[in-house]
Amino acid sequence: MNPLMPLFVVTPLAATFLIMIVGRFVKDFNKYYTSLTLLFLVIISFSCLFNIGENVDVYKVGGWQPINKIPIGIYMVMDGFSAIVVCIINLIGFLVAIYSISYIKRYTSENYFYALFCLMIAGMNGVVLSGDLFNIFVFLEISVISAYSLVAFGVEKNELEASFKYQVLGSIASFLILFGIGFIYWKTKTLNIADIREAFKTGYDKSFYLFVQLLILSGFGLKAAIMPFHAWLPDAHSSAPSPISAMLSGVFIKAVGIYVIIRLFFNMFVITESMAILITTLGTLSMVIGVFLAIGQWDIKRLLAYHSISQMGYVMLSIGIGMILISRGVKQEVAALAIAGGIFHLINHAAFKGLLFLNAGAIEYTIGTRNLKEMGGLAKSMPATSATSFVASMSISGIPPFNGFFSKLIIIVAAITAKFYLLAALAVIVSIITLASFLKFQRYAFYDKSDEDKRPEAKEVPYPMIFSMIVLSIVCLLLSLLAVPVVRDAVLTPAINILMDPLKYSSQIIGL
Amino acid sequence: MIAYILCFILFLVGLYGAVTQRNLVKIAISLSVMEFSTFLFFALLGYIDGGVAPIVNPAEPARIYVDPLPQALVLTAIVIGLATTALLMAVIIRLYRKYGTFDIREMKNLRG
Amino acid sequence: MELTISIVIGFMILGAIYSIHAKDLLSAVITCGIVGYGCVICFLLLKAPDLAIVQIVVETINLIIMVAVVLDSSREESYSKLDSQGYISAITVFIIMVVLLYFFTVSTRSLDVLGKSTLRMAGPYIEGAAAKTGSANLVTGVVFDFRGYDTMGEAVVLVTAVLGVLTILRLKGKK
Amino acid sequence: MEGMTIIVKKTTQLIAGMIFMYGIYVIAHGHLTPGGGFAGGVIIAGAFILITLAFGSDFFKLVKEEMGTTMVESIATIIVVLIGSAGFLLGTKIFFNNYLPKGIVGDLVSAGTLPLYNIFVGMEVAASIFIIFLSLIIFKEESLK
Repeated sequence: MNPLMPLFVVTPLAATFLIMIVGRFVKDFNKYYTSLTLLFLVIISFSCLFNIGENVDVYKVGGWQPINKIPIGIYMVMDGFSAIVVCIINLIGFLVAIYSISYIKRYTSENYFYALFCLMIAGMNGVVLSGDLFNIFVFLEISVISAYSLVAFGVEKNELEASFKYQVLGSIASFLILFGIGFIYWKTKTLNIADIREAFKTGYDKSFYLFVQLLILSGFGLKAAIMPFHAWLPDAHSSAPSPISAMLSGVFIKAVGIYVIIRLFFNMFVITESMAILITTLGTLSMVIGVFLAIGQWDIKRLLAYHSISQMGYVMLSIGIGMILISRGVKQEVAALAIAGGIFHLINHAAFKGLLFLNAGAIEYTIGTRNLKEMGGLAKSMPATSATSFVASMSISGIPPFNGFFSKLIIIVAAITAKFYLLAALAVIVSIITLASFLKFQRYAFYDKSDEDKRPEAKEVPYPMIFSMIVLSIVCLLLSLLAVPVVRDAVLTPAINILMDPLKYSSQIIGL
Repeated sequence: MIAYILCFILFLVGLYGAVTQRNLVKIAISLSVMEFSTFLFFALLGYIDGGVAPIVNPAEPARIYVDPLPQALVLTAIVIGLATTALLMAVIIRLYRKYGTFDIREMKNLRG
Repeated sequence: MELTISIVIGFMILGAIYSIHAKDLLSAVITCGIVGYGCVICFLLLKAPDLAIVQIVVETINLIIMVAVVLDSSREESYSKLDSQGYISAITVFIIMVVLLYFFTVSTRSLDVLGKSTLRMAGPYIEGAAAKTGSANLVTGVVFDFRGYDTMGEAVVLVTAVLGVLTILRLKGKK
Repeated sequence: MEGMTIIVKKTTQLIAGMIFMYGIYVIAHGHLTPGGGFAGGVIIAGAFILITLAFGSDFFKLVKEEMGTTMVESIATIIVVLIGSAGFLLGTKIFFNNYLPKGIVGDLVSAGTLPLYNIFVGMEVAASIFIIFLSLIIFKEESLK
């Protein structure tokens, strides 16, 4: 039992209530305390990542031991995959908290902002570290409710409307998930993920299984904004304050959407081919349609939001290819490669999409508009923003020395070796269109000088914002190292092994 | 089995309302209908024929109790449902003050 | 037993349909109460008194909040006739519902019928649970002891919602 | 906000106290009879809401009440988290362990930490729901000005 595990949830919760109580009387307590808490979380999450290796760490909350090998309490579980996601959450969260110190000054009631931000972090950590279905639902609700309120933080027309749309679709998703949990309980009479796997092993009715998988996929797919369910994402992500957009796009849809889908479909359900093909199709659809919707946008944040849908499509596509190969029982090493590509791209996307939204926030902070047509020539007046956004744009479009290139390369190689030539070709084409779209962004925002004289003088943003952006761009460059075999074996391989071999996950949880 | 099917029909009625209605309050009502049907579904799961309510009398313990776990889950879910409804109503009253109407067709600043 | 519950649920469905199609918003909100209070009756029939108590008070508060929003606003719904696009979407949704319902009935054939459920995870919650947690009310024992972590999360959800309401109801967002 | 007629006020005077006592009873016996922190908390919030609706209250008093209730709520929730973490920090090193002596099943003081959870969750729920109600009313008053 790793005693650090509950701290991932309890520390941010304690921070919330301290901010609500002490922050009322002490000025500036909120921002520094939030940053400190998240720094602490970053340190312990990286120490967990380096120590975890191939182990599966189980924390039995309340100390309830299993009876007849059936778990009765709630288990918190940490393995290679969840350790990676926890690291992403807390690292991006820390940088965003630093960035918000200057950015949030223009809004009222900063206390509420920081309190909700800590709750969001606590909720996501709880979802990722949970080994119990209903517990996942509860923490999911904590994080999405704080996300609803943070989207509406500006309380103008657009924000409220986006928040309303997000709430309606999010609530429908929650009820679908809850119904799915009820179904699983009806069949298996248990809620522990590893134990459900054991119960499903003894045999199941095919139509029942398909129905439950559809319920769970559509529920979490709505939270992750996969293609037919994407309607809320561009509105919500573009209306939120920029640090929150970075958080939502960079981390949130992964932690509560993609992560849970991957975890449940690999470690709880037995993979079936029909479901694998469905996931691949949805991934391809999001990848292609997302980028075509993005290319016509002139609002930077909407453009970035549509690219999020497209990039998540890449992740779903490669995970789907891995699932197809596993369910057919052929070419297991290619399946491992595809899953590696998916997870690698998930990590990369957190870094560069977070950075891009922070850049967009910096531009909005300085010149007060998000319309690309009203910008131009910012490269001279905002050198740091311009340089970091160049790094991020090249990363997202997959240009060689940057991290995005390697993950896309792995995905395409995996698709070709698995003989899915069409999907590989589509991935390449989408990547080229992404490049075109980001060249447009770079040109209109930073280099084109057509109407520079019409707007007030732009100057560089305050230091905390520059600090966050520069650190994230360094992270973008460093993540390329994950393509080096030694580093990959240390970080990615444990995660892949856990997903490839579900027995490893369940035996270490139930056998203890 | 018919109770489960009716319960699912209630869920679908809520879903139908949430998708087709154009009034903010009506959408909120549809969401609460979905919520209640989910609670009912869980409560149905826990029922055992001849069982008594899960409260132990130390003097004379009963032989069969109904399953307390779904009841505990619903207890948690009810309060979560109250929280989401309250937040939704806050946004609705705010939108009403901005636009002067509950009709969603007149709020089209943002499109998917 | 099952028949009684089915009748109550049938009334709830009628209430829900009326509530969704009512012309006046206030009556729609009040009719929604049929569904909530019908739930209470079902909980009592299903031997869940804890749920019944919580549901009856929560439903009342829910109604108070909804009525507070609807009162002194334009209650008449400007419900113009459905245009052709509206009809098409409504029919599509209806067909999807029917397909889902058929799928539901097929896929649940292999599962336990009402009243014949077995226990796996919940077995230890009943056998000797009173001695383990010291609580005579088994539901309280489950809620606060076996699954106390969930309950903490749930208390935090309520706090989150309160913070959200306070955030959204600020008069001015930006300085 | 204006209050209601004298009949309502008199009736409320009679009833509110009883509702309040009943809420406390439900919370205190949460581990013995149906009910518990949530049910009792919502009942107590109902009593407060009834008083506010019947008697009315001027704007500044409402704002003051809201601030106080927020403090109560934060403190109650932090105590819930602390009770859960106390086992982790002090003795058993396990989060959410029931570390107090269990006593005899059926006694009012039994079941270890459960009555404490009931009490503080009850406080928290009552405060939360009252805040939601108050802030809705305050917003209505404010936006009509």
